[in-house]
Amino acid sequence: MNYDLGDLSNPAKLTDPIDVSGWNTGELIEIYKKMRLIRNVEDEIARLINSGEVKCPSHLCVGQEAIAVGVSYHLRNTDRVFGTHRSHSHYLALGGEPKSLFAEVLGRRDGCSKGMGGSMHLFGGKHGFLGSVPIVGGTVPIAVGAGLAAKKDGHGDVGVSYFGDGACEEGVVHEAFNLAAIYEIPVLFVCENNLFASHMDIHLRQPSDRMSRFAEANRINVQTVDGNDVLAVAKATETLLEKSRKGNGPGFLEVVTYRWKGHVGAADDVDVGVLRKEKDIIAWKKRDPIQRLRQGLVNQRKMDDSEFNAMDREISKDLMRAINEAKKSPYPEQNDLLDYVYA
Amino acid sequence: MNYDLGDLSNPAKLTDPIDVSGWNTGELIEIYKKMRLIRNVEDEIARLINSGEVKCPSHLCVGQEAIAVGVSYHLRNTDRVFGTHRSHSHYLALGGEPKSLFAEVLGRRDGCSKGMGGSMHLFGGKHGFLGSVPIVGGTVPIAVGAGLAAKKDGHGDVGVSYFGDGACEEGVVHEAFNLAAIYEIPVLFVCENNLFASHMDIHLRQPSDRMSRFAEANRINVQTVDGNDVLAVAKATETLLEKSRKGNGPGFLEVVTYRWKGHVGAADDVDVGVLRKEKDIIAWKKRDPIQRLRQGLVNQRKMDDSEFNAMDREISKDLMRAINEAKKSPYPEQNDLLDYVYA
Amino acid sequence: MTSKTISYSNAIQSGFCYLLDNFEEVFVLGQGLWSPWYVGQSMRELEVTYGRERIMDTPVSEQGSTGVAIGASLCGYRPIIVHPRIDFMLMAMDQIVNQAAKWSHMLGGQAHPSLTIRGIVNRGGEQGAQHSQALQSWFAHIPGLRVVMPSTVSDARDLLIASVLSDDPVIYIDDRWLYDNEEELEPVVELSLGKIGPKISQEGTDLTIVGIGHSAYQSRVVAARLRENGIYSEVIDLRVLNPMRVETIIRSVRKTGRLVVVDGAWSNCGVAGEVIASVVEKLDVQFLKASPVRVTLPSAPAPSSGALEKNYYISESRIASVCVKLMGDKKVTSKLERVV
Amino acid sequence: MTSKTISYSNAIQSGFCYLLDNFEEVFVLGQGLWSPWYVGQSMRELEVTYGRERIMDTPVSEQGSTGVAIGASLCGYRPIIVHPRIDFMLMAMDQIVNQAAKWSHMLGGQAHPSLTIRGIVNRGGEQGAQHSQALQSWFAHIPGLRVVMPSTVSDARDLLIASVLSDDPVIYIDDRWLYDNEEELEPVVELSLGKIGPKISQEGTDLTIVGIGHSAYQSRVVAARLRENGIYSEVIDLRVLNPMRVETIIRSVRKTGRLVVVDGAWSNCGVAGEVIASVVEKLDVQFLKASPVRVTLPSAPAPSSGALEKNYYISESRIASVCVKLMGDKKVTSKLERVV
Ligand SMILES: Cc1ncc(C[n+]2csc(CCOP(=O)(O)OP(=O)(O)O)c2C)c(N)n1
Ligand SMILES: Cc1ncc(C[n+]2csc(CCOP(=O)(O)OP(=O)(O)O)c2C)c(N)n1
Ligand SMILES: [Mg+2]
Ligand SMILES: [Mg+2]
Repeated sequence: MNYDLGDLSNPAKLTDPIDVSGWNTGELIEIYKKMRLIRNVEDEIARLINSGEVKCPSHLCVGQEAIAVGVSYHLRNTDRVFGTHRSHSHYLALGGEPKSLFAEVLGRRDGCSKGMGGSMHLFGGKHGFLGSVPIVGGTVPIAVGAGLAAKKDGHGDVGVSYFGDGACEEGVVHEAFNLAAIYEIPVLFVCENNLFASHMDIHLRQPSDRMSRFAEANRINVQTVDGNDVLAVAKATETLLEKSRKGNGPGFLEVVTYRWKGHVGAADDVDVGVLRKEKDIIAWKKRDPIQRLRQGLVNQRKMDDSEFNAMDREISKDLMRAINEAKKSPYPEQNDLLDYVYA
Repeated sequence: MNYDLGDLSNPAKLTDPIDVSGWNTGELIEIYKKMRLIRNVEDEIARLINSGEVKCPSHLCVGQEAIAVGVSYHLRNTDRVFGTHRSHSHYLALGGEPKSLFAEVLGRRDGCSKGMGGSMHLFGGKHGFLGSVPIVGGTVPIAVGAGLAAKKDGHGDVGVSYFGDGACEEGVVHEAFNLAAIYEIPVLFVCENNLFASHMDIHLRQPSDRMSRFAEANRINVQTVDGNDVLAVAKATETLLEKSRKGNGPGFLEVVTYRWKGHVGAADDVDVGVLRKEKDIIAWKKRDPIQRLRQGLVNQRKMDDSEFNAMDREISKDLMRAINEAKKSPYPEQNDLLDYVYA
Repeated sequence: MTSKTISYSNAIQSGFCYLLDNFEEVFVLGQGLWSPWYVGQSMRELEVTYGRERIMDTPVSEQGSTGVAIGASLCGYRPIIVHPRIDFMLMAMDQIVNQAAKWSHMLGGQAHPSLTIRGIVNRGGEQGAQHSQALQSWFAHIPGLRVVMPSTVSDARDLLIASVLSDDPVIYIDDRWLYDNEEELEPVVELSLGKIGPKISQEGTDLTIVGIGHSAYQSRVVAARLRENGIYSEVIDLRVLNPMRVETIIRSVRKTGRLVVVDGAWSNCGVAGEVIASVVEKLDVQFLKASPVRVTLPSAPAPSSGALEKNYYISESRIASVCVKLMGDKKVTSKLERVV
Repeated sequence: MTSKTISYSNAIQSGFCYLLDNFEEVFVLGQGLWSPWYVGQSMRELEVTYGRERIMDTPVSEQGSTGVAIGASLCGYRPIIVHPRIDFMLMAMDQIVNQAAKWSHMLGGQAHPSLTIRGIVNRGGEQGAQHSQALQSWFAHIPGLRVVMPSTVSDARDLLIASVLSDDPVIYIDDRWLYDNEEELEPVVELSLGKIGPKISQEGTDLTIVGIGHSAYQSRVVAARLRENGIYSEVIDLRVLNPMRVETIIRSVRKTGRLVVVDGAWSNCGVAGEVIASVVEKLDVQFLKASPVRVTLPSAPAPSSGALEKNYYISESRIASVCVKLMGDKKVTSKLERVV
């Protein structure tokens, strides 16, 4: 059992405010707002789960918002992004509409997948989000194929594959690494290492907690960073994408984080997870990616708390509107069932 | 494209006679005889293919004999060994009877698999050879499971999994590495890296020619040696097995070699393989594992050429007898088809 | 639960306990075994009672862990590998179909993968297309696999025990929609799987309804309703899908002349069609009073939205109306009654 | 080969050339493409003509490479992934069944995996259990996949083209036992796969023989022999297994009253049973002069030894004798002829 991640997986470390020097305040505020939006959407969905309105299995990403936001900062809508069972953040960070997400998890026809998918199957084609599915590891080779298409197109676009530490236990993911390497495919592997796969701690599943070792074995460029530091994520993404966009093959970004909620649903699920302890959740909340960026901005006097609070309220208000609209969306029609089977 | 194996994959290197110092002559002669036996069996099967008597697809291991012989030197019949599509050597090195192998490739009822398997599906339970199959990578997790059984039994036995460089491209093999590591299973992974998977050179398939990098990623003990030096193979095996037999988990032996024959059948298949050149075959024949051991013994004056020649003739004679007996074996009976489906 | 009854999921649990108590060579592996989640209430705290060496939670590696179970089974063990959803077994098909199903045959009867593969049908609740499949027909297609689907509480326990004690690879499929059903349970009698076949759950004379797993349960419910309306159906619980035995069904249809097969899975190349084909192949067509009918899923992946889900899955009223319609086809009935 | 005829394998090759010549978005990947081995004479030197960027040989990674093809297909390409044996596709089932088949549906018709998966049936020659399978029934079971099996030389080419031009995931299955068959070929006409169904290869009145891929070819051979003996069979080449259309077959059986289905695959939950079930479900039973019969493989994995192989696979004489027996059942015939 190797704790190869060191401080990155130690919640007592890396809790300081983010160093925002060198960044433009406007950009930072946009980044903050994206993370805040994602957090609030997840909180609303949690409420809708608790009220029984959302019935589909929903895997919330509370605590992990910095990753999708940091990565998406350097993406464009001609890139081809693929998600997982836990993809609300991936979808929203690219610009996916909250209303369409709410409608989708509510099983409505105006949902981003027309109500055919629910939380685990999201589509946002016009933002470059080409699909998420809950089969662990399932989208990883697909993202490589999308990267291959981008390479054939020759416009410098990339495939992006989000997946978790658990997915690294699926053989197909290793096949995908090798294929990306040997064909020099422009694809960014983003491994959201939250140290758990459902109830199982990483140390019960793998001999090391560091996922990048698999990329290294495949001679893929690696960056391993604090997944709760949105600027570090953005920077590492930029470094890796620079090479990929020039056609120099894949990059691998390992972002270490922790989910605040249970594996699925709205509860905390303390002790459902083997080794998931309340004290860890509390500790990890001190490494809150949103609060750390906000504090960084406040410390630098770029914004003060009241301005932030006003911004947060604005976001909340927009979301309430989105939810209300989503609830007015009709359910899918019966013929949808057969109409979507074939093109 | 990385040539990480260095001299190990360069046929101009490592052609010297084997250094036999420190070894008992009797043992060395047994080792020699095993390799010679395997070579001769393969040559006979090649003849039977050419004459049309053997019809099943047969993957010959000519040139790779040192690996199975070196590995088996430290195995016992309570270990649990699993092979591949290219397993004649694995079977014979453990003590499998040539007659049963001949009968099997001839499709006869006295075959080691009762004529139900042919060359690609061999069984030699009493020698610890629990099965070989041609699905690439298929036996690797199975060997891990056999190792798990050995661990549960608690007698210090191990599972052994032979597989090729091509198998490292199958995801399930990576799953097996992780499972062996996390459960600390006594299993020896023997990667026969002959630099080709059917027609494809390793450099067209993977970003590095060194397979041990995958074991290292899984924190498995590694030995990488010249697969045409039977004593080096035996020694590396011993080192790895020592740890496994004590319950310290898996070991990974990468043995670099080259096959003299084509992927399947009796021909050389020069240029069928992408990058398979006649000059490489000629060069690799200078690294003949049998000749190198023999020369080592001759140089040390442990045996002279005429003694070796006499020994070789004896082996040939025995094999002719085995073939003749095998040819007298009946074919399977029609009811065998249904009788073996269920226990 | 009254003092004497036990639920389907608890019956599975008691099957596990029986096996683990009485057979040292039994161990279990799969995802979710150290957590109450995946496997409902059917394996509660087994790891506490039997230890983590015998109840092994695994990494997310369906193919690899299935292979591990096969390997151990070749060395004298009787592992049970649990796949909490059949959908995930698609990752493990090589090990199940190319390996487990074939080793005995292709090695001349000298190797016996005596593992049990428990695949759970877990659907509904807006889980969507990749988390709702019932692939029994696939496994039934493969010689070398035995395939069982218990529909009753006692079969849930007893077929599990018979599966694990079989020397062949067995696919044991249970359905979470059955977990809360209750029944009284007799003491365990170890059965030989090779001797188990379809079972007549209820005798009748008007029509034969064959069900499989959950749909066998539904068929029983429907039969009770039909009986109240004067239609006496014979319900047959298929139980073992491979090797499939149809003599009981043929005898029944010879008597009733009408056949409805219900399977909560897709139609094309499915078990329901298989039952119909097997019956009409072997039964003189003159015994048929009407064309056999199957009740299966629409030819579409499972939708997520509850608005579509509720019509996607087979309801008991749909089965009932099919049966009534079949009975009502008086023209055919009267004409063929002369023949019989 | 005369100047005008072309072989089945060359017809496949010409299909590839047509696609690669006319559609930039077509590319091919799979194992063995840079070698003449795996794929017989059906893809000779394509990489020389079209370059290694469009004809990509792959590592031994069936699941991964299938996923790569899916991904590219979602981005405007029409990849063809070649699996030189269907047996190897067991490694890729998640990508085929959970992904390719379901993305359109579960994302509300917004994503279309427009890839073609070519799986080759390659058996005989003592290749044994893991190198001989024909799993068409599995794919036919899965909504969202289109499944085609060409039996004629022209279909070998035209269905390949139609498959690749379809916006849906298509499983295209060819059989090496057909590769040397020859035929004259018309110029290419691009067909819409959704409009293609079973084809009457030969008209007849006495019985209906349905075949699939190689067994459709065998059925034609048998029909010719039967005709010489005064039995006029109608041969139907199923061609498209999913979505399966049976109207043509039903019409035929209504006429002939007798049905034989031949499929070189296992029986349980297989295509042959499906055809029978579909027919009897929809056809008034009074039209049947005899019980339908299927001709399939024994319920066993493929043996290796030639001594067993020769009885394992379906021979034309076995089909013929089944047909003759069916015709000879005069008792049933005469009785039911009154009904019709
Ligand atoms: C093939 C497959 N196996 C198992 C599961 C059940 N499952 C859903 S999510 C999950 C854990 C995934 O962990 P990870 O990849 O680390 O993602 P995280 O949930 O931590 O974001 C598992 C095992 C699944 N959905 N698919
Ligand atoms: C799953 C699977 N895919 C493809 C094949 C075809 N095949 C047979 S052997 C082989 C190459 C294997 O290469 P390697 O593992 O290096 O073994 P070697 O032949 O070099 O001994 C391939 C691709 C197969 N048998 N099984
Ligand atoms: Mg995780
Ligand atoms: Mg090799």
